[in-house]
Amino acid sequence: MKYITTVEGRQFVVEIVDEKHINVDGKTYEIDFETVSGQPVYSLIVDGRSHESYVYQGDDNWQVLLRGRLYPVTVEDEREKRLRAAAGGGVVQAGEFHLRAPMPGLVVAIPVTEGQEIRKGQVILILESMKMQNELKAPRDGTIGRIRVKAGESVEQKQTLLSVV
Amino acid sequence: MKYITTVEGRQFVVEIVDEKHINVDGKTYEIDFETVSGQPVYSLIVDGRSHESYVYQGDDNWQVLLRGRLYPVTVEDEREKRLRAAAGGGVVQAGEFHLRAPMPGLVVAIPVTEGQEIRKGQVILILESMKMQNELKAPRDGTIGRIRVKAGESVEQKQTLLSVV
Amino acid sequence: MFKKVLIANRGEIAVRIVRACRELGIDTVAVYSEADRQALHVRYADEAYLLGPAPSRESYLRADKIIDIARQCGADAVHPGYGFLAERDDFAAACADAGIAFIGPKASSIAAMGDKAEARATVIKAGVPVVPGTEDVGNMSDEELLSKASLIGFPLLIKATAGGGGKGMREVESQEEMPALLQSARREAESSFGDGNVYLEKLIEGARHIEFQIMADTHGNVIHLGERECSLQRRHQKLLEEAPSSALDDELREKMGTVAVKAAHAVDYVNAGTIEFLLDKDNNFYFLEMNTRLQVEHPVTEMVTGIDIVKEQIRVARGRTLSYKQEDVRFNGHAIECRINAEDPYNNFMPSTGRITHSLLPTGPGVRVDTGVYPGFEITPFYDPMIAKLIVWGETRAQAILRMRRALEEYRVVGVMTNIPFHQTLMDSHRFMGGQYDTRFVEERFSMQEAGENGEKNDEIAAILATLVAHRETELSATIVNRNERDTSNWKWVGRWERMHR
Amino acid sequence: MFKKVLIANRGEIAVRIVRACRELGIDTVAVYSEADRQALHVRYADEAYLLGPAPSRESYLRADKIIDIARQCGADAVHPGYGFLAERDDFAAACADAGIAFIGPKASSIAAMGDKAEARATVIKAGVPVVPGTEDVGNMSDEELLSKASLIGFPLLIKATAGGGGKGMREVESQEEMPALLQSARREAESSFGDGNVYLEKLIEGARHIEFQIMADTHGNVIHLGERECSLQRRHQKLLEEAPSSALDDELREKMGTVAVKAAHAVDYVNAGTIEFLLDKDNNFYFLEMNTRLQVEHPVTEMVTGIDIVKEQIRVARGRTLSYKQEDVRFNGHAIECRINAEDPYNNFMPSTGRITHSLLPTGPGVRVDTGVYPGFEITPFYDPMIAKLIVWGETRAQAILRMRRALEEYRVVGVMTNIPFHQTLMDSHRFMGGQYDTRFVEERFSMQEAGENGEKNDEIAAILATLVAHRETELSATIVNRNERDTSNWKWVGRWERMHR
Repeated sequence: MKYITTVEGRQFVVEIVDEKHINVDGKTYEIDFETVSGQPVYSLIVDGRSHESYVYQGDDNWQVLLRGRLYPVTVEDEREKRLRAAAGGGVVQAGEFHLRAPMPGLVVAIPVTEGQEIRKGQVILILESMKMQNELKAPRDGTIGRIRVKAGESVEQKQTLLSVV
Repeated sequence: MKYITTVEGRQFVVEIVDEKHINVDGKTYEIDFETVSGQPVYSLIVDGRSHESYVYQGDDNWQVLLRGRLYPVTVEDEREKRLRAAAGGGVVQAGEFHLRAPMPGLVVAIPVTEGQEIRKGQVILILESMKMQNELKAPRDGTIGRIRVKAGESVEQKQTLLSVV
Repeated sequence: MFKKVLIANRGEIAVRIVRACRELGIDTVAVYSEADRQALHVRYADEAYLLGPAPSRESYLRADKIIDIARQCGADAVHPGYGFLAERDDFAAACADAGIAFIGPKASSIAAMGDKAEARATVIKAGVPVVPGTEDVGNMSDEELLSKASLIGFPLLIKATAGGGGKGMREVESQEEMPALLQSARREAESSFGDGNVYLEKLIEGARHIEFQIMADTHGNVIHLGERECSLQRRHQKLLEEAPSSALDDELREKMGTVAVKAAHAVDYVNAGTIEFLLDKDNNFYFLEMNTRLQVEHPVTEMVTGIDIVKEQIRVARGRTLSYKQEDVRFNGHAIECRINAEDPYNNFMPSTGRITHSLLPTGPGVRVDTGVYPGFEITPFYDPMIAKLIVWGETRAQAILRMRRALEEYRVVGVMTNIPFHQTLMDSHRFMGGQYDTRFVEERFSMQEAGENGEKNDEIAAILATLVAHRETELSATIVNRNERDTSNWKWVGRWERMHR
Repeated sequence: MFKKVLIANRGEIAVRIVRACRELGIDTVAVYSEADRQALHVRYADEAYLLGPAPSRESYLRADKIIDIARQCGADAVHPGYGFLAERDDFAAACADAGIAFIGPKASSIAAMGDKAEARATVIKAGVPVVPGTEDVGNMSDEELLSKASLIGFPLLIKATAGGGGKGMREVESQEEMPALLQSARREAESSFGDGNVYLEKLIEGARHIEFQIMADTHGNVIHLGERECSLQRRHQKLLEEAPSSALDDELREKMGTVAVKAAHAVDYVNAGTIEFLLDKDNNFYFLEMNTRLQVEHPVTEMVTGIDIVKEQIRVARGRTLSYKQEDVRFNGHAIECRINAEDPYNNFMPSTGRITHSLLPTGPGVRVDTGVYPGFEITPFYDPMIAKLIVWGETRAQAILRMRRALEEYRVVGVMTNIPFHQTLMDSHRFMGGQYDTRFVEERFSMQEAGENGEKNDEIAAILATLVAHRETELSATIVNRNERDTSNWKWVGRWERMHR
């Protein structure tokens, strides 16, 4: 199986040869790869180098935590790659964005109103959780669409708070 | 549900009234009973006293490890109790006894021969495990029956080594 | 000695206090909210009583219920820990009225130091230098504050009169932005302390946050256990503390220590307390506030002095004289504490909640972990995000840093995001290694990304790991299409597979 | 300093050495058997290489393979830990020949002290008192030994010439039982060290086992780091160690320390080593043997001196002079170490194997845990049963005992039986608290049952717990009759239910 794997812009062609071997950009390595304690914690020995990492799924990629550094990684097999290329590729900047609660909490204030023009980075909602007031910012320029919550309301994790069009 | 529970000779009549109440020898207690981390570790709050215990099954009873002390406990519901009473009760001393390996290891020596008369406590097999030589002793007087292993042989946990008739 | 102590707190500090009591042969009583039935302090205590629903107001802040429980279970003392009721003079008074010893200062001292404005006035009388600001006692209107602001000069700080831990604190650069900031400061103060009063203080730039640990008994003896360096903060939340501070020499230490003791005397203080100072570039120091309670970061002092502060608190609360004179206090080596928070250092330190599915604690020589969580425990949004304190000791600061690096690398927590990577990056930053930082360092001169550049990168290994995991998941999901064909071994796989997606 | 160190060991000591290297900025190389792929030392090391199948002879005792690996990966030093190859002079020599530093004494010192009989001869020349016994150098026939026995007198001890850790050791009460015991001693010695030679030693009754920690550099400096009290043993296996010993006063300590240093000089010793003495009721002491390696119980010395013995080992192996002079060594407080073994204290301490499904480590002030296991790790029958060392420090012995009690009570291990309850019972025994015990205490004057009687009993709570668990299981097993009707939530139950029956 062949994968095209991208780490912070750098692309690698990774082929899983068999249980004990992989090929990266044409170079073959002997590997020993195991899960630890049935957790998303992985022990990888590549040609004698021992690495341990916590690997979990992000929204649209893989997050690899290795020696105190986080690597966002996208992994695609050749088919997916072709499909995306056909689709014109690239992350879509346009379209409606839904602001979801990153954790359960209490809506303290909503300093914007529906239809208001906003700038990327502008504070659009203040959510209190773990006794801290957390300012949620706009991911891009746009206009505030529907606001689904009001100040004083408790919200669940991932609940949609408002949308930016 | 009513149980007859015996701890080192002491008998208790324990009735599970509901999720939050039990009755022991006619006295009712408020309880809060939970397992911890999905393990056989239990947190029990009885009328405000907080207890935590590791409870696991022995061969013919329950082993309760509480504050550094092990309590062997037998729990029977009324039906079982009646049945055992009918059967004449008491632990059966006679019958064939099968000596099983308490852990995997290497048979170092078997200082007895088939048909040999043995005394309770007499060493009947020496098993090496974790670099220690462990002397397995006869649980009662008797005669050595079939010996199923020989010195130098590696054995699995619970494997039958020999029998005493 | 006391027979039974009730611990009016939760989390790592409740566990810390249970341990001190155990080691003194004292029975312990835990109180807990519905969210904390399985919390470690409940599991470890001899007795445990439910307070109420998860929100603090309905549980850990219910002073009345707590005192009732203490009475009913026959506790002869209450330890408040930090936060919650620790600095509520009315609670301390209520305990006294109920004939229950409060393991902390007198209600009057808490009141005197609790109102930050009054505290300033009090220590000024005692000849302790303070940061210029509004001397008036609380209750000022926005108008009054706005007018005073120009006299004090910008930049300045808005601080909650009832405040602590940076809550209700705002930094003001100019007159224009002040009204808005007053609003949010009052709002946060109100929600945190039920008191929206604020006051102003000049902002000392390039300052370090240095605090002194005080111990005092009921016989008039007051000593200090040296300083703690607490300049590494984010949004006025301490992230890392050290003892000793690389900014102090013995002479300055003695000078500041003497002033700290003087400040404590000013409110005839008893039990453990902390005097916070700002230290500017020219070694001028200003009294900031006194925390009339046990401090989160007390362990770094314990590591360098060998003194068990919590046990000593209990002894003096019982009326014993201090076990140590000032000259008995010796400092040995260097200690560092990293606060491990359930938050995402890669996403603006957003709090992270969820169940801890796996955890591996760093151990070995010179490493101490104070924590209230364990695998299987759920991190809820109701309480503060600190899940553990990682403390190390070394013969020198350099050795302590190397040891902390080693410990952070060993620490594994799965199920919630933690700020461990932040601390790892910090340990690698040259300014931290050089001990050259002030209270602004983290926010203004530190970035995970830039700092990261120093460390070695390992894109290829990351690529291999992600690919192998992605590949394995594809295979696993393939094995579970047909549910009916499953057998036990499959279930295990599924269980694992599901956990991986939690 | 070294760039890369290969650790020729496993378990907690391999982890301990990885930590020391990390804190010195040295890369680490782990070697492992097929049973240890997931072991902590493999997970923590920078590099890891497979040695072979689980049995030690095919893995951790493969000196040839280990040296090849060291050569190929470019390690410039090897740390042997304890056990396995630590006291094999041929291995030390082979390292030297391969141009790899051996972090330990010279091969000649290992040889001189390794052959117990020769060691006796050597130190006698140096004027060090020894236990009366067979002076001849090894290789004695059963006949010779039997004849010598009567001259030495009974009771006496048969000891393996290549021995250590009580393996191949037998106690003889009379001439009659001696032949049989010679057999088993030689058999165990053969299987443990590949050398069946034994010698005889008079048995000193009511003796304490006191050992001194030695540190020596390549420049002729030799110091001692004080004593460790190791009298609490079972079948000649140490179970608990303390520093300092309640049997020594400063005068005796200095006297024995001086003799220990003399014994080390006798074989011009380098690096860390331990001189074992027997101390009788009248404070006469006799040289027993020298362990030419790092000792399992080295942490208690580290806790009371603040010296990191493993780091110091690495420094002196590099040719540095000792960081401390004898007068720099100060003793502070009291430390106790409990060896936590996977064995059943209620069933003749039978080793226990299996997968650790859950574990909760004691933490907090003054507590240190050195371990190589974690939840999910499998305890196999191939290696020794020690899974962790629990070490505590206290300002006094009494405080250390109270802290150890607290820590043992917190410690949870599920999946294998451990001897934690044994240690808890020991902590409650009056003779232990009084410090009045000798090497026979555990075997002859201690019983879990009797000792238990002191502690409070709690039959009723035990009855309630067992009943609730039994009741729950009946209900659970009922819920899983019909496999086809299962849904996800059921699987979780089943998983739990199955674990409960492991």
